[in-house]
Amino acid sequence: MDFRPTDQQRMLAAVARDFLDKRWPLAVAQDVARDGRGLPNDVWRELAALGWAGLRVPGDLGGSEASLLDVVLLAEEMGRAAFPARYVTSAVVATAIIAAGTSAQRQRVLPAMSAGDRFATLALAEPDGSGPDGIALTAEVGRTLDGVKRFVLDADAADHVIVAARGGGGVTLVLVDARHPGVGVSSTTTMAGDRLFEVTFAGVPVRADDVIGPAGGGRAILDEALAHGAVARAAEIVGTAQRILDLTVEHAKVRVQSGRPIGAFQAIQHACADLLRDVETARGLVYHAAWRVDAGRDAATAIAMASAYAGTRGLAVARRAHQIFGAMGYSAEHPLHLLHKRIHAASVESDRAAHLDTIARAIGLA
Amino acid sequence: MDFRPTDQQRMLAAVARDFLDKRWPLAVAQDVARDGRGLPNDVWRELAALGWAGLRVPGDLGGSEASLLDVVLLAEEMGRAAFPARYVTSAVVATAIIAAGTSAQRQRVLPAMSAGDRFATLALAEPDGSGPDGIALTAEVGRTLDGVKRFVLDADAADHVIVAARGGGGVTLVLVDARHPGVGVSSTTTMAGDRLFEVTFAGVPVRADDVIGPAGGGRAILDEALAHGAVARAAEIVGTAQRILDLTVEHAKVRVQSGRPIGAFQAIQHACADLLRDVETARGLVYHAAWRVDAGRDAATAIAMASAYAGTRGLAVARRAHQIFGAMGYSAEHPLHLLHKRIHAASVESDRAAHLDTIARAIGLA
Amino acid sequence: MSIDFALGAEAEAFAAEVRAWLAANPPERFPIDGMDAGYGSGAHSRPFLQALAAQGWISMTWPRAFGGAERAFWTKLVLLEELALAGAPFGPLTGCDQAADAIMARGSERLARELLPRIARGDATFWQGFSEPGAGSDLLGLTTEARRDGDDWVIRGHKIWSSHAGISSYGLVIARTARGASRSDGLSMFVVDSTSPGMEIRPIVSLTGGVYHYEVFLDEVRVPGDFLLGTEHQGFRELLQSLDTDRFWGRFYKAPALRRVLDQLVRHANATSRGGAPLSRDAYVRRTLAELATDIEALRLYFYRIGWMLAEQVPTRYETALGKVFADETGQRVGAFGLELLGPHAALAPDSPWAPLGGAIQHFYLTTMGHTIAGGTSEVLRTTVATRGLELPRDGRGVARGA
Amino acid sequence: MSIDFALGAEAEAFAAEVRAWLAANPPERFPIDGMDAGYGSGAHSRPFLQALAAQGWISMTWPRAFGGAERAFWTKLVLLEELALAGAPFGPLTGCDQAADAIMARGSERLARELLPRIARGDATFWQGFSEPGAGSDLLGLTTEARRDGDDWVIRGHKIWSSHAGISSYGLVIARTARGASRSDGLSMFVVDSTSPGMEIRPIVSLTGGVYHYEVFLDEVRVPGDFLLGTEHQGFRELLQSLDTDRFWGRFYKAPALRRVLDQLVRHANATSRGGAPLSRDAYVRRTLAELATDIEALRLYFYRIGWMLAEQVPTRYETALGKVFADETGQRVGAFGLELLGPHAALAPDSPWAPLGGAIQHFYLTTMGHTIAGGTSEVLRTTVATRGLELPRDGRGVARGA
Repeated sequence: MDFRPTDQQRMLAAVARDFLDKRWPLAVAQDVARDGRGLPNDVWRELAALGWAGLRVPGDLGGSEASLLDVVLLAEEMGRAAFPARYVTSAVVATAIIAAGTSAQRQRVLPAMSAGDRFATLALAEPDGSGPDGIALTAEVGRTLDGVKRFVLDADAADHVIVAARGGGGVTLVLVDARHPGVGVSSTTTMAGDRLFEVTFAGVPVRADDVIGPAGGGRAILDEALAHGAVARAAEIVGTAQRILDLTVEHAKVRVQSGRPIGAFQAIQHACADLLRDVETARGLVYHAAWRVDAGRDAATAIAMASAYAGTRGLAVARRAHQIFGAMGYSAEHPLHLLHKRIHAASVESDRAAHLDTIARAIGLA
Repeated sequence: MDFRPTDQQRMLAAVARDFLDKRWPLAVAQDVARDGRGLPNDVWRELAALGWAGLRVPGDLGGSEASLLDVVLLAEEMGRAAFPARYVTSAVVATAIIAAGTSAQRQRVLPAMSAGDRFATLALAEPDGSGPDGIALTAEVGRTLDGVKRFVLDADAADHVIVAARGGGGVTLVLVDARHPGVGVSSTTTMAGDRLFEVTFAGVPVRADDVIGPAGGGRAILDEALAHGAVARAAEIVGTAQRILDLTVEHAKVRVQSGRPIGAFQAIQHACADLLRDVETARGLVYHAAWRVDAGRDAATAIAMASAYAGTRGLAVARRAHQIFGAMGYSAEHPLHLLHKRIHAASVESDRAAHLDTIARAIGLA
Repeated sequence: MSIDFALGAEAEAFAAEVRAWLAANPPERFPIDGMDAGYGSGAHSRPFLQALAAQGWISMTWPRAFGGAERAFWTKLVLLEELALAGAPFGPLTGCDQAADAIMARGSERLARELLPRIARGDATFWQGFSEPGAGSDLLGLTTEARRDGDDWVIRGHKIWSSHAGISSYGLVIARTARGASRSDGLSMFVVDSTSPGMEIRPIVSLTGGVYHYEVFLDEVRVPGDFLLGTEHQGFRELLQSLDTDRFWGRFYKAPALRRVLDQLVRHANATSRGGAPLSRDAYVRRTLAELATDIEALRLYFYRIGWMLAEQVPTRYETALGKVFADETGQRVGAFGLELLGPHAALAPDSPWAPLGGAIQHFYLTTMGHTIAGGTSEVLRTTVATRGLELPRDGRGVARGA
Repeated sequence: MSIDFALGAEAEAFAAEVRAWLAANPPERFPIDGMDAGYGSGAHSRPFLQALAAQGWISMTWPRAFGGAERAFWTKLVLLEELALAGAPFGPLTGCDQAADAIMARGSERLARELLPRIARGDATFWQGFSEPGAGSDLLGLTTEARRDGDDWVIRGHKIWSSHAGISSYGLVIARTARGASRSDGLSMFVVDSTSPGMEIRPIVSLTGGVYHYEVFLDEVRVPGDFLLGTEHQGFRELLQSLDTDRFWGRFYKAPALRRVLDQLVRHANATSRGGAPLSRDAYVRRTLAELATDIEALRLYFYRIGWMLAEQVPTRYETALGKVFADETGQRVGAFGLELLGPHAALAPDSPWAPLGGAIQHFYLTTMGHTIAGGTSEVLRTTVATRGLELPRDGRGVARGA
């Protein structure tokens, strides 16, 4: 039993804090979310230069083969900085899927992704929002991909789109060149400033070379990648909630009303104590889930718990912080609303109902 | 729109408060609950002499044909005094069922019930706890009643047992003489001191004269009687919660810690404010449900709401009061636990899941 | 005299009249000139207000002496309820009511003569200049000052969180006019024309991306002497006197407005499948919506009771404070569950074409964050309930607050 | 050094050893001599304690100098976890640990010589004489006094809410021995033999109908001089120093104990039909139990972290306060949902033969009412978290509390 990160992990987190404080202060995060321009290329490249884009890439392909716990510590810092969702989508989820591909696929994509020259996104959700259990778009080797996906992150800037389709009697994962002329994108707006797109596929050929894993046998690859992504997103929530807590406590110490700092009032003190509880207990579940993955233990329940709990508690933290900040937190200028919306976006991405059912089965409910 | 009770209703409540303060102070309620001896006969007779046993009995049968709102105002006072459940079972539910019977049945039973010479109980629940939707004991006219019911209140002292059975292609209500040799009772213990029994029926004849309403057509009668009982029980909860609130506020004013009354601390003040909210809003739903019944309006949703809400909020009041009272509320000597358990008993009696489904249908959920 | 939840024949007939008018004049056809704060009041629409005025509905409860029709108290309540249920953009209405009530109760002859007819026509709307950057829940910490200059008053100060100030005609501005024995002495209320020289009204972009509140800088703003509203130096006391009534009207429509949101969620649950079955068949969804519907009904009945107290002039001590906390916290739960019910679509912005129910839930959810703060934080109001409703001892140190 | 949730081979082997022993010695076969407060500690059973002692498990982590085996910190944790999961009657154990720790840290040579071997054998058990009728959360308001008389101390006072005082061997009694500069000076801790002349120990019947707490009247109770535990006049400070450790052990087993209750509820849901379908298929039931299981897991991991801090001697400032609040409020939610799940059977008394799960849920539910009060109310502890964990300013007026 040990709760100390390694020196290397501490270094990773410290570098991340430093980098993000400089390159991604909350004011920048707010600007970017407001104007909808998305993550600048230079920031992505700098981040890759720090080794983060390749954190989960095998060593022989330009990555550092880091543990999921390393990712979690980094993702906490990203959450703290209200950093966009692309990191998890590309460097955790897409990377995990591609790493399950053939040697040629890995060679073709992962070194460039590690270097920050390219990034990949995931086309999973159907227009009605269905996830892995409701995949409708079909893909058969030798035929073409024709149809629509929604909720595809940063599709306009991505180099690769991993398409989760129905085919081969199961789920078929297709690695699509995002710049293929048969791929069209149209954006929509989101609360948290994430850039989500509808992607249409028209006559995009599905070659055997483009299929990751066995045709019809992609579900296990997809599920594992999504599970790792869920842990990383939960870690982001923890980091964001911690940032809210820090800002709230600072506010409670300096904001004076009726002659004393509001942090001296019992109602505020007790609310702040609950925020701390929520942040610390959520962090425990997230670290535990990552540790189980890294240790090769069965992690499905732990991941479901971490994801469901971080989402619920993270939102509770954000909502209660609004009450403590009062009117100023209602203003777009104040960072609270962005932090709140980022927690919301991360929690929405995970399917809470599915997680709770995983847990229900794990505790023995028939 | 008017929120003032009539002068007569105010009088009823005032007399009830006065009578119960004298004849049923909390110390007596605690004693009776502790030793399990149940409601003394003389108290029941005195209560009948005040006209309460016959409140819902037609005027020509010795009653006063009072409104359900009258019953609610009385039941609130009974709840405040932690008075046993028999009043609602006999004077509201059983009375309503028998009033739906033949003239001969009404004549035979209701005048004596109004006078307090007899009282009736209801054998509805099956051994597994099933209510109206899961009735298993069968009763056919001309045959005998053989089987078991549970959760029958005060069965050892009752004069009549109304048995809800399956028969005639539906629900058949049978008015059974509780002293018939084929009727056996055995008691169990309850948290709140209610005297619940298992009642066995062996060869008890079911004569046409004993069936209330059409054989197989008792469900509507039963449902309406139970609905009125649910309103009265919800009113009891409101009264009990109000008593808890009163005791809690009194305590918060006099208990001094760290140099000031605990009621001056924000945490206690805010908790007490929530208790007041819960009591007052629950009362509104209960009065509204009773008013709809009395006004002949469709009342099913209002009753479901009143019952579900009073139960939930009543329990919340009791639990939070424990926190404010601290250790002393943990002692059997303090009345809080009995008030808490009485709310619990009243809320358990109503089927919250069924109420919520009634509401779900009413708001248009498919 | 007996407990009776029926509104009565007159009010019910009036409700039918309002519904018929709304059917003939669909609210969505009116132009919107200010955002909806999600209070359920609908957005700010001057044309809609004028259409209501044309029906005579703004002044219908006023005394005849002031040009009103002396209709029963309950008609106003019915009007608000129907407007909220229809999602009508009646935002400015309660501000007009408040201003009109204050002018009729304690305004100068000139204020009554000049403003009441304009209010009745839907031509004059109002904002409140109460809060200041250093004076939130502790309103008495305000520093805006007004001094006499001849017959006029000259005001200097800085107000914040004034709803719709940029699109309304007049502000009700409270300012210090004297140093009194206590902080609550020496404050006075003024009606200030929004177009006065020296006024600068800056929009505050809210967390929804829209503008609802404004910051108002008053730099030597001149106000005619008879635009003092009420008694000189007694402005705070008079404000407190009308507080319960104002707070009642400020939240009365929350129950019908929430019922409208709930109905949207029910429609969504009926129409949406998850895992092959409609959401409406999920026991968790059914129970949660049923519980929320029950809370909304409890809220509706509670506000009816307060309404009855006001109509009967039974003094309210804590009831509107309790009602506001209950209303706003219930609204937050409705909004939060609404987002949960939208699933992946909850991440979309209100203006996303993919957003179910026109993005109404996202917008509503975000605005609920402000409801438990504006017009008295839930912390301040719970203390009010405890000390005034339950007579618990005052802390003597002020109360904790969000702000 | 790296984050690692594994207990390690030694601890895991020991866990298996304890499980095997429990299987061979089923807890339900041991006589019970005191009620279970529902803390998850099981009831008070001296024979069970002695059986644990016979395994060497009471003193296993003690230094060899005191007769211990110097086994790793984690073995004690594993022991408690397994006992709690098994529902074993290990009530007196943590009291013994606490007393032994205090005696080893600051007891006299005589206390160590006379008491430690008896503790290790399971022969000596302990109660706490801290609270008084006028001193609940504000412990410093205590009025019990001890004065020197020759080599002895003589104690006079009135203690209350002392768990198991009537069936334990010794009390740890705090009393005023001097008037100091501050209220926290001049208090001293004594080990008091329960059979001393002048002691009157009266049971308090609790809301469950059982007896867990006692009221203790000390009328000129004589205590040998070397039964002073720690430094004269420094008893309160020393108590505070061990507070975090004591609080940790006082709640560490809550997570496994709650997990045991949850498992019972799962079994009940699987075996019980409502409306023709098993309760376990109801989406509301499934979600609620899944959420509670998650909370319990979060709790377990949080206490592991505190355990690690204690083992590594990382200072704990607020963690045990936070953990206790979380533990006890989670327990209340488990209990409340448990009752809801029982439906009509929830009204039955724990001893009713019709009660599902042997009445365990009813009993547990009732006892949870006391958990957020005993050993520091949740109000006091939240203030501790805020002021010590987040360094929010102290109110300076004491804190609100249940008591």
